[in-house]
Amino acid sequence: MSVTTKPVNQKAWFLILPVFICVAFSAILPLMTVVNYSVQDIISPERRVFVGTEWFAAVMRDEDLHAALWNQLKFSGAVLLVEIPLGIALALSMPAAGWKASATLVIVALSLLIPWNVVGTIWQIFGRADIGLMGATLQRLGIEYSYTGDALHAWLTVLLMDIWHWTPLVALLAYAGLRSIPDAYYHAARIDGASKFAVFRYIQLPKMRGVLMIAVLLRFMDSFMIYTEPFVLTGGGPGNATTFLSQYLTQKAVGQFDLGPAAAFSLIYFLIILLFCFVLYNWMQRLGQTEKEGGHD
Amino acid sequence: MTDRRFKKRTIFLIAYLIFALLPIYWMVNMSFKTNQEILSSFSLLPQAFTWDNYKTIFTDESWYSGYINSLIYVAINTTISLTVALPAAYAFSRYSFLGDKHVFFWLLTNRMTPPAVFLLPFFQLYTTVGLMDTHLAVALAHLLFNVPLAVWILEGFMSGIPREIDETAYIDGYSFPRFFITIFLPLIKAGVGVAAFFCFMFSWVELLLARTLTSVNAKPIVATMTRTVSASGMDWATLAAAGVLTIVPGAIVIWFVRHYIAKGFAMGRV
Amino acid sequence: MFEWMAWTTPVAIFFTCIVLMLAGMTVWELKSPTTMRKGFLPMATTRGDRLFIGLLGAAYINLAFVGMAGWITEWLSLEQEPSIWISFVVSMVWLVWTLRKG
Amino acid sequence: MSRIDLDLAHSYKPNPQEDGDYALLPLKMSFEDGGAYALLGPSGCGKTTMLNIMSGLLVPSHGSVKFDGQDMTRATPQQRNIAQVFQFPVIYDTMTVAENLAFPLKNRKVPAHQIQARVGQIAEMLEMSHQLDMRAAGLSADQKQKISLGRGLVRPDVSAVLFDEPLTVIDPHLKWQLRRKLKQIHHELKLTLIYVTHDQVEALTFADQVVVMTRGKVVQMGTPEALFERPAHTFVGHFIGSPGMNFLPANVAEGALSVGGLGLSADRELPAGEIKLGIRPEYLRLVPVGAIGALPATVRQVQDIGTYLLVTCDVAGQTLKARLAPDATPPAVGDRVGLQVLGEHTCYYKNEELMA
Repeated sequence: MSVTTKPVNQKAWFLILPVFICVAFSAILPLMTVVNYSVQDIISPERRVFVGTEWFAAVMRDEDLHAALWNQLKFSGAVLLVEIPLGIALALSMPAAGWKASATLVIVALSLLIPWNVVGTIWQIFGRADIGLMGATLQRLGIEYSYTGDALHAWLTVLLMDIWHWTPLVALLAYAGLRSIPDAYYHAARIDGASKFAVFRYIQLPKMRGVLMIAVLLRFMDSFMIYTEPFVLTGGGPGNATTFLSQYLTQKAVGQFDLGPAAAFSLIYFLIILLFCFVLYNWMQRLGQTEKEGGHD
Repeated sequence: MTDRRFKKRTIFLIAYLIFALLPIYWMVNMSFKTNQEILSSFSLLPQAFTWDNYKTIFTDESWYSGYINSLIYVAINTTISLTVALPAAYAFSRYSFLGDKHVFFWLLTNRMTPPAVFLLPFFQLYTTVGLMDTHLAVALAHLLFNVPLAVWILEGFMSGIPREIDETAYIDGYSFPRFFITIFLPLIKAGVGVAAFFCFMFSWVELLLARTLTSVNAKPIVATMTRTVSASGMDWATLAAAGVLTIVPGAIVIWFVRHYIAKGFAMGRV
Repeated sequence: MFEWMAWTTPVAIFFTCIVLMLAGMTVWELKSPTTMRKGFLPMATTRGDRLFIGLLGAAYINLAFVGMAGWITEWLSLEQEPSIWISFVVSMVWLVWTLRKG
Repeated sequence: MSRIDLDLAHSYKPNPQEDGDYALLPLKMSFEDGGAYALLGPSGCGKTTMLNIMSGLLVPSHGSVKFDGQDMTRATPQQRNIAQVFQFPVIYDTMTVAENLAFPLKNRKVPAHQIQARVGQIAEMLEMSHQLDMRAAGLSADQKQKISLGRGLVRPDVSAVLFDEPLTVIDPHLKWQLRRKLKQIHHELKLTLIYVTHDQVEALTFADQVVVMTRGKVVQMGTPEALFERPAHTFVGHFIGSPGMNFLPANVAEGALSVGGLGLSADRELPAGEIKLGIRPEYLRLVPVGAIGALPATVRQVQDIGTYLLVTCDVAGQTLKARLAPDATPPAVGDRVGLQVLGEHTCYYKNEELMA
């Protein structure tokens, strides 16, 4: 949201109300329910026992959860480390105008529109050593590749799949940022004798800062809730190699129907997200503000 | 010097495009093969080209109804999302009011919260209100992340429209609804298109909630696909064909909004 | 109608408190609008921001306490795990402190 | 510092067929070393295209650009060693004011102490010394434009400094100051300055030589006086001066000049045919009706502009404007007056071109 001076009008709440009701229905009521679940042992809908913070204690001390969280952080870190630079590079090499730009844009954006389980399916097919192009090719090159058997391979395959799936998002954001730079900047840089690197460092990167922030935020958050793709591809295995937070939670909630612990876990998960959201949102706001002050162009 | 630089970039771009298309190509390739061929031989092009897999999907109700179900709830969701998001985005872009920043942040957190967190209560909630296994249930559940998204995108576009336009319209005696529909909406047409595109996209690709809230009547294609393991092993060929078909609507939509995608990403700060 | 939500008294009290706090903040805001200020937190905040940070921090304090309770028990060789009320009090102190000085 | 010779044409279309396809029609001209030039013309006349061709941002589709006789048509801006300032401020957001000013020097590997001295000097000239350590992104638009100007002037050894309407975003008061500053800098540094503008006052006060352009064509290059006294093209007459030159269709038959059926005696030899008379409002004199060589006219409007009186008259269906001294006794609206249109300042045009 911009920080300009807008007229104060409390009636604007009436315009917000529909959204508020919709989202509250889907967010606040369920959240209250989760809190209720998290303090009870629900044996059946009729038999519930209040257990206090027992589930929280159990979840906080759950070794599997620690593993899943650690796995998650490693994965999210790797995702950012690869996808952000790759996305920028891709945006820089995309044509600026003409049919080539349109065609590139469509091909690049395609993977974003594929249902997430189909993404999993595609890679499941693509990576299999017996029938998949990538799997079979690696096999012929003499690499004993198997994403179902080898923990590291599985992890790397999930990462590769995520790169394939989501780098376009970063690229499109960066591309949009690049297109918003007026030609005069490039002209001035040429006149000033700036090298290609200097153009990138002093013009393109600063101008992309805003969209890149969003890219980092979105990629971090979305990778933090990744579920469907690894679920389809590896099912979290082998062992727990590709079990991330959402996976673990869903296993507990749907698979084992442990309502209490799952609810406690949900809340902890929610708190983590809330913290990240808050920090990043404020960071973005501040960035927006400095850009505003710099204003006018 | 510029020529060589240009070449390096082009090579990188082409390499990436190949990387982007190869997995999809492989699935398309498999969708035209028979299961037997898939398992017995390995080839870059189908040896015995067949439309059978697609025929299966278009004739077997359990398959094609999946597509219809998905399209229905995606359509409902997109419509509701835009309807409620438009006035809200207008309020955020034009006025300041008590708690505006906090509400905006709260909306944002809902875009970021993993659906898994709300899985349990959703199941209970929709069972209680009797919406389980209906298209509406999935559409409503998807509002959780699509409404904030739509508000966010639309607010970006609306902020780009000078406030003087509103004021002029009011001075000219337009009522708010009339102004909004006849003057304001046409101005942010592109924004509405982009918002619709993203609502469509995120509702179309989501699996977890869609799968949990449906069983038979409203079962989406994405859920149908996860259950292709039959007694006779994986039905790879049909699975591939179904996958190809799920890509088609997305590809069509991208083609239509291709000029706005980049802009939408930047403006809406998706 | 709300049977499915499986209400329990402590949770009901908890949410009532939150609602009351929000209502109170709204009234307070209407009576005397807040201004941005810079306290010990690394950014300028309004009253609402501080309430949010305070609550979030309180939740983290309680969680950390619950998570480490077993370890604390062992370390101090206590008879039983320390009461959650300890961390609750700590978190409330934190909340008040953030609101006043944040 | 060098002499720039242009002999070129440019079209943004791959296969230009007619004049309209060209952004710049074939032209041939030179900019002398150390001169102050202005390119003047309405928007879309090709001024910026010409500037970009000179700076090397654009390669002309036909012809060549020579610096001191050396072909530079395809040379980069860096090889040409040229500086250019753009219409809207271009600053490097992440740098301070000082770093912004130093950037062109740094890219050319100038020693640090020289950079510092030069940046200090330029900042002094632009009155920005106290802002050197501020982040450039936080400044106002006109401050930013001053930085852009500074970056254009910071290199002492450039072939020329090109300005593309650099004062558009600057408020009128500061505009005046900066223009004087530029003039002063021109005298001090003896740089070749080429200044693009659509504002005649800016062009005429800044430049020694003004190039007037319209629709991709250079119609006249000359001193401000020449442009005023002897416009080579009716466009120049019309575009320069306020109000612009008056034009009156006339006819020459058998050596005799007539306007609207009235015979006049010209002081020059004129070819036969349809011609146009051009008279500056400053030189149009009001005389009593029936005076020798005067055209009868009706006064339509009298305006007091402050520094002068503007009288609008109808002559044979044409509207002519005359400037009178502020203390002159103006005629009343509806009066019949005589207008002395011929004199030494009167220009004669055939097919819009000056002939006598």
